[in-house]
Amino acid sequence: MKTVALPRRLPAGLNRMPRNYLPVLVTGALFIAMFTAGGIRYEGFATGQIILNVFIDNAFLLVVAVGMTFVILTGGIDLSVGSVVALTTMIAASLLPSTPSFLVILLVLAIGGVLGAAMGAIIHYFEIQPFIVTLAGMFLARGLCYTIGTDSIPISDPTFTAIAQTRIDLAPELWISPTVLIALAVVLVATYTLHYTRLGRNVYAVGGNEQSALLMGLPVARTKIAVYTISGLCSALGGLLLSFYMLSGYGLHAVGMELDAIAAVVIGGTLLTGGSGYLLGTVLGVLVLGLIQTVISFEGTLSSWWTKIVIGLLLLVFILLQRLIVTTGVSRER
Amino acid sequence: MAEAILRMTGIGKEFPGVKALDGVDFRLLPGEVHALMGENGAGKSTLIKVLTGVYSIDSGEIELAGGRVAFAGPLEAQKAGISTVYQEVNLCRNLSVAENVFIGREPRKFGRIRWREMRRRTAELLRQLDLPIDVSKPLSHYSLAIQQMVAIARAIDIDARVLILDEPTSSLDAGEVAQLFRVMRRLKEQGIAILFVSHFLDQIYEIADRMTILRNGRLVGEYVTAELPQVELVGKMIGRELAELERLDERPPARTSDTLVEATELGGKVAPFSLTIREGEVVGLAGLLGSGRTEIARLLFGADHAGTGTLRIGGDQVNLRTPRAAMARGVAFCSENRREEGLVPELTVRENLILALQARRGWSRPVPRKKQDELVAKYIKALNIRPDNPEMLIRNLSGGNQQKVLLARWLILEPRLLILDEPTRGIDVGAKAEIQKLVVELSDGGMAVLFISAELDEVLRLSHKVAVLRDRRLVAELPNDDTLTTDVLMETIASGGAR
Amino acid sequence: GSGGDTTAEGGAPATSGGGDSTITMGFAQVGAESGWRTANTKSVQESAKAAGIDLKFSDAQQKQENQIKAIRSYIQQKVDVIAFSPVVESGWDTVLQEAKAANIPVILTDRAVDSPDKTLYKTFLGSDFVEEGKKAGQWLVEQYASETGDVNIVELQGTTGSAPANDRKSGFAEVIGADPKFKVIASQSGDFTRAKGKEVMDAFLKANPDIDVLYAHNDDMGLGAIEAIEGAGKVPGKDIKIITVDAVKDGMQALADGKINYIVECSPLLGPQLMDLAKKVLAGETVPERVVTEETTFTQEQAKQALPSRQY
Amino acid sequence: MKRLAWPAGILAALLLVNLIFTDHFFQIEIKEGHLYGSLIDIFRFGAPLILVALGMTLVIATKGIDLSVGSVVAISGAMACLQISTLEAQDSIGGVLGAIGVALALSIALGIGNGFLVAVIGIQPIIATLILMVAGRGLAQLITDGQIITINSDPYKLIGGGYWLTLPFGIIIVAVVLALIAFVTRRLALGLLIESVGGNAEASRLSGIRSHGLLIVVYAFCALCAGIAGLMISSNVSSADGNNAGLWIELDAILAVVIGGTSLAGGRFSLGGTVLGALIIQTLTTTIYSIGVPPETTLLFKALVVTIVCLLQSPAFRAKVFRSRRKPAPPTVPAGEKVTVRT
Ligand SMILES: Nc1ncnc2c1ncn2[C@@H]1O[C@H](COP(=O)(O)OP(=O)(O)OP(=O)(O)O)[C@@H](O)[C@H]1O
Ligand SMILES: Nc1ncnc2c1ncn2[C@@H]1O[C@H](COP(=O)(O)OP(=O)(O)OP(=O)(O)O)[C@@H](O)[C@H]1O
Ligand SMILES: [Mg+2]
Ligand SMILES: [Mg+2]
Repeated sequence: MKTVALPRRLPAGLNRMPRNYLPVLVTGALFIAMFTAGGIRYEGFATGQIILNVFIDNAFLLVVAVGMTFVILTGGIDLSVGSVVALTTMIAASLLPSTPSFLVILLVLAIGGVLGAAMGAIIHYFEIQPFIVTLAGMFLARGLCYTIGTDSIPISDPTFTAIAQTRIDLAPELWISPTVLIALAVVLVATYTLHYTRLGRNVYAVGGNEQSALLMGLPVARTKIAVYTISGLCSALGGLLLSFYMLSGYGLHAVGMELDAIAAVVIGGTLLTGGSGYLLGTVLGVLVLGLIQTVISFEGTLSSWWTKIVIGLLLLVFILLQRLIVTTGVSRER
Repeated sequence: MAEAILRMTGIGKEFPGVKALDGVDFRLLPGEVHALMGENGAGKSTLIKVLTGVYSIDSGEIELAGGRVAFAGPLEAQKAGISTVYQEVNLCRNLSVAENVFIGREPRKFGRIRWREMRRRTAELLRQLDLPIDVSKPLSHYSLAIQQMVAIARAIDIDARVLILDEPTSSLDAGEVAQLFRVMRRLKEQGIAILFVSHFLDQIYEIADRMTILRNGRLVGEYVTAELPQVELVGKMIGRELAELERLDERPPARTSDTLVEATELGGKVAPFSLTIREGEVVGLAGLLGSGRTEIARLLFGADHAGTGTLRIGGDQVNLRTPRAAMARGVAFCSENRREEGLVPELTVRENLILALQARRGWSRPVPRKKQDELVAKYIKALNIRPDNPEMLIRNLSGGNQQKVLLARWLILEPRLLILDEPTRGIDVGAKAEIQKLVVELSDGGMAVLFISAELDEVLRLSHKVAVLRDRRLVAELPNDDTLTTDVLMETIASGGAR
Repeated sequence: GSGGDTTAEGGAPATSGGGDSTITMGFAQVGAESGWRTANTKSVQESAKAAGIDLKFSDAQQKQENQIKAIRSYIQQKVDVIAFSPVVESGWDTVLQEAKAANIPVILTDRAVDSPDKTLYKTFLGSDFVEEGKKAGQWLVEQYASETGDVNIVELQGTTGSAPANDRKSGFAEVIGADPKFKVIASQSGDFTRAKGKEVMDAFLKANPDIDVLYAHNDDMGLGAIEAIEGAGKVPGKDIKIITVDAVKDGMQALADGKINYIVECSPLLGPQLMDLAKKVLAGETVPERVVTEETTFTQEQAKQALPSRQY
Repeated sequence: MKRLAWPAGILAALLLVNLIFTDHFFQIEIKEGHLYGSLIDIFRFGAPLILVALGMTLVIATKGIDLSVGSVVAISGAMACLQISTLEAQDSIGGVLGAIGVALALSIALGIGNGFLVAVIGIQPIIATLILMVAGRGLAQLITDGQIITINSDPYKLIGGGYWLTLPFGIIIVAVVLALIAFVTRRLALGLLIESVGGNAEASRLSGIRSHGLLIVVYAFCALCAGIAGLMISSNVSSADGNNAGLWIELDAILAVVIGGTSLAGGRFSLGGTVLGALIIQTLTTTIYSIGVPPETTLLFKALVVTIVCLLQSPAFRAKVFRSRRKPAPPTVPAGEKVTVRT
């Protein structure tokens, strides 16, 4: 005789954990699997430094993706991030020779925040689709870059150079850059914000159903403007990290980074429709993208086009597996 | 009489093409339960939304506790002490139950949300409403009725002077309603003013002290409940007498026609059950919240996959993988959850109405426009859908009228088995009688109907037999003979079929 | 190793890829944004094979950050020598210092970096974009030496902000700026592509009735513009004189056909020279700080002769 | 059609700007036996964008998005040119038709792949199509071997660069495709089904709509449009450029769709609006070239125009900014009664 498993009332924590975190767990597991596979295939791959390098090389993307996560959780999207990153490097590089570095840092962060807030306000008050508003923001920021200059400007400010070239040794043969610490701090603060503050919960509510959130008396306007401001701030901070990484400002920096950030967020299991997802997923998403790149450069024999094809294929395999495991996992749980 | 806490005077509100409110006066006294009455589309919800700042008013003024107010939105209204449950369940289904109750006013310490405290308090609150569910699960996990209870829990927990409940009981069963009323009485004693909307007249007479009646966006009058007999109330609401209800009250004779649907040990999210439905037979499903009625319906329609058992429709064994497959077998299903599973909000009334018909014909054989217009006109008239403009976006219709459109969507298919899950939810007395009459006519014409309703009266009135569910298990199948009364049904539900 | 006879000696790095004696070179290419770049990649790959060098190749898809990542991963993989074509001049110090710390010599190709610390790389092999712009300008000045009226020039720039676009523009402007009769009446970005070149030229033709000269930052845009000019009922090479840069095969063909008047060569065939330099560097030999690729210019006559032997 | 009034007005305004700043902008003459002029150029160069945007409209109406169109443009052009370049006689019509067939078949196959990932596997559209966006560029370059394939085929040239009855042939293709889509979606019932799936997928499923099949068809159709656009773009310059053909066209297409009044949230779509949107974008581009906006400020200019366009189109903006002028006077307000308006 067949029986039906009735949903029993498990202790709250136990019951809640697996279903909600499943996509994130699966993503994490697949990441580890990919790393292991790389280690078997390539000599010198399975070292801790490889993972650390992924962090070092993607610290700026991580920060930008954190901001993007906030936006996507409300059901919006921010296409301007890449350009704002570029604008930040450009402003920093052009001001640094004559301005103290801490002022420059404050200034670019302010610019990023204000740009974000402005876009958020337009999106909310004039009810224009985020895609378009932030696309205009993308044109604007990129355009401002070129107005400042079309050449790449080197940064030789001592503070910036010092941050750029400091190595923090964790163990012999294992090191990270200060930017990684900054990025991780951002992740921690953002996670706390999302899960332990009203703003964070409002973000999920607005993403779940904006109309309902409004009727429930939540500050929808403030929340929406806040997430775009956060995204702008994160982009500016990401831009600073990129200036540390590159020690230059350039209008063509970070072209298409918005897509990388969106991809990272979505690979991490966050729904573009909003209301569902975790920052941990975003971190994993960034790591996955970074690891794919590492694999490609270890492979080392791919022509330019095969590089693209293989990136696409790896992404496809990853997403298919993720999707497959998550759906079967969920249906088994029911 | 005490000074009114809320006073609305000369309220006017016009939507493009519709005058939803026209010079309406309304006042609410502290410590009273005040019913707002009217047909579908009379303007009840609009009046509430205008009050809480969801819509701006075109004319008139609103005073709260003597001071003039014009809220810019629900947030402000809430801050001023008005707590509201809107008609459609307006909660965030992606958040947990606890969060839905507390979001925006979470218990905090140094700005940090105290999750444990929040869950504890939610569980406590829901226990008062006799709803011992896991509060950490996402709301989407629960049936619509439970969601409705959660919305109520949220509203009554907010510290408010005015509590507004727009059709909170539309999918609740008697037990839940009793719980709600208990809480409402307690709040009333504390001097809170309660505005209550419901199409269940019994409930109104049970709880309301006074009532205001609207018709077509105009004020009909303000009455003390005890002084206004039911018949008169109905007359004032719909502007004519209502005789149909009584006619239906005779018991339908049992059907002996051919078996149309035969489920054997069919199981999925419900325990395996066996059920037969004959042609022209109305089978009622009775049970409490979350007892699994909806899930049985979904299994028969192929909306969920059956894990076990067999299903025969019209003699053939079928394996329904999609709703489309069920439709091909002549099964139609009108869902209880009209917002998530019914409406396509951006489409017009006409398009929503012909959607299933068009889907069945496929993309390449459009329903001719003339045919569409005929069908739409016919059902707008038959179900008294208002406003009678087929080109209006369905999301701009009042809740009850939306429900009628969805019902019509399935009726035009002329299915062999029509599954109605809470079809009269949010529908006014007049239209409810129309729909009940329709069900009887259809079944007389040979259509089988699976009828789900939280209102046991209604189930009894229409069904040839009643299947009773408890805890997602079919526990009894009772012929609707003279011995079957709502009390017997209640008892069967409570005892789990040990009759 | 197979076929590799160059053993690391002298100033060679202490580490060696895989521990055998084959030279491993990490090459971080900009991308494959044009036929020119593909030819460049091919040249590097083929000559690496010919020289018995184990080439690790990565494609940065036009992004500097990707190139930095690739270089960092080469350091991690402990290659013997790193070569790369910088996307832009600035911003390489950090990663080059890491390479230096890991004792891996670096060779720049195609384009320099602007780091003040010249010890970060061994040598730079490549063309000079400013010089190319100047050559184009000089030819123009000579052609119109006897002209007294205004010479109306339109310019099709490369991708906004890209180094070749910036430099070819400024080199050209510098030379023609000496004589006020040369007027650049319109200048737009054609993104280095034929399609854009055609589109922009079409607009130019309508907005400016008398154009004497077209200067395109690469052959492809010039080829697109030729179609637009023909579509407007004018004769390219006659009614409008055309100067381009690169000298890819299609361009040379058009030059030989008389549709283009002058091409400044920018050779992508850096591979053999690069391998040579790599071996020398690893063998501890001193190499010049700057190796300029041998590049020429082509007139229509020269093109007819050179065409049969063009490789790319 | 009232809905199209705003995009149409904006297009008119843009054209007006040209009238003021550029001589001969509205001049159309016959040259070399065909129409010649800036307005014709807008159609000629706008044709691929219109096509891609039309396909994108349907995808967006289903609540999806297709980022891969640019890559499909490149692949299709590359495939066709590769086939033609191997022909003995590049002018043979049969050979060219064969090449076109192969290219379009490949495009459709890729679109079906997208649709499969979205509909059957259930991957979010943006990520499902991002895969092809990345890999597809590689594929295009693989086909061309990273080179630019130059061909010399008059029949092929006709598609994107030729004229028929003095009209640019591309426009005729667009007109045919537009008529086809309009017929299938508005005369037949496909449009309703698409709007329904985009408006409420679950309700549509429960109404018996085969949404999987529908989604696959829509993505395949979008890819087909992109494929045709790819043929046009490569034919226009008689060469295939795997890396640059159709670069960023997805953004322009999405922009066109949204300017045309179709919401990215799915549901209602407007084909006419999309065509207007694409024309606005192309006019903007042409304007930038003609009035001589320097390349460094091009993007600023674009940002400005896009912002103005979107603001003007937004009813909320109009209501808030022009409120004083257009405040509806409610007929029922007795004189002297105060009116509160929500701000
Ligand atoms: N946003 C809107 N746009 C246009 N018309 C609207 C809108 N909202 C409501 N209406 C119209 O206003 C009228 C009153 O609707 P309302 O929702 O207040 O009715 P109701 O009394 O609550 O009915 P029900 O009992 O069905 O809930 C209806 O005719 C409805 O069609
Ligand atoms: N008390 C409960 N505890 C846990 N889960 C519940 C409870 N009640 C309902 N559910 C869940 O709600 C879902 C909906 O049940 P279903 O809709 O079939 O019930 P129903 O009889 O139609 O009741 P309703 O009147 O609420 O619509 C089921 O998936 C079930 O898991
Ligand atoms: Mg209502
Ligand atoms: Mg139910």
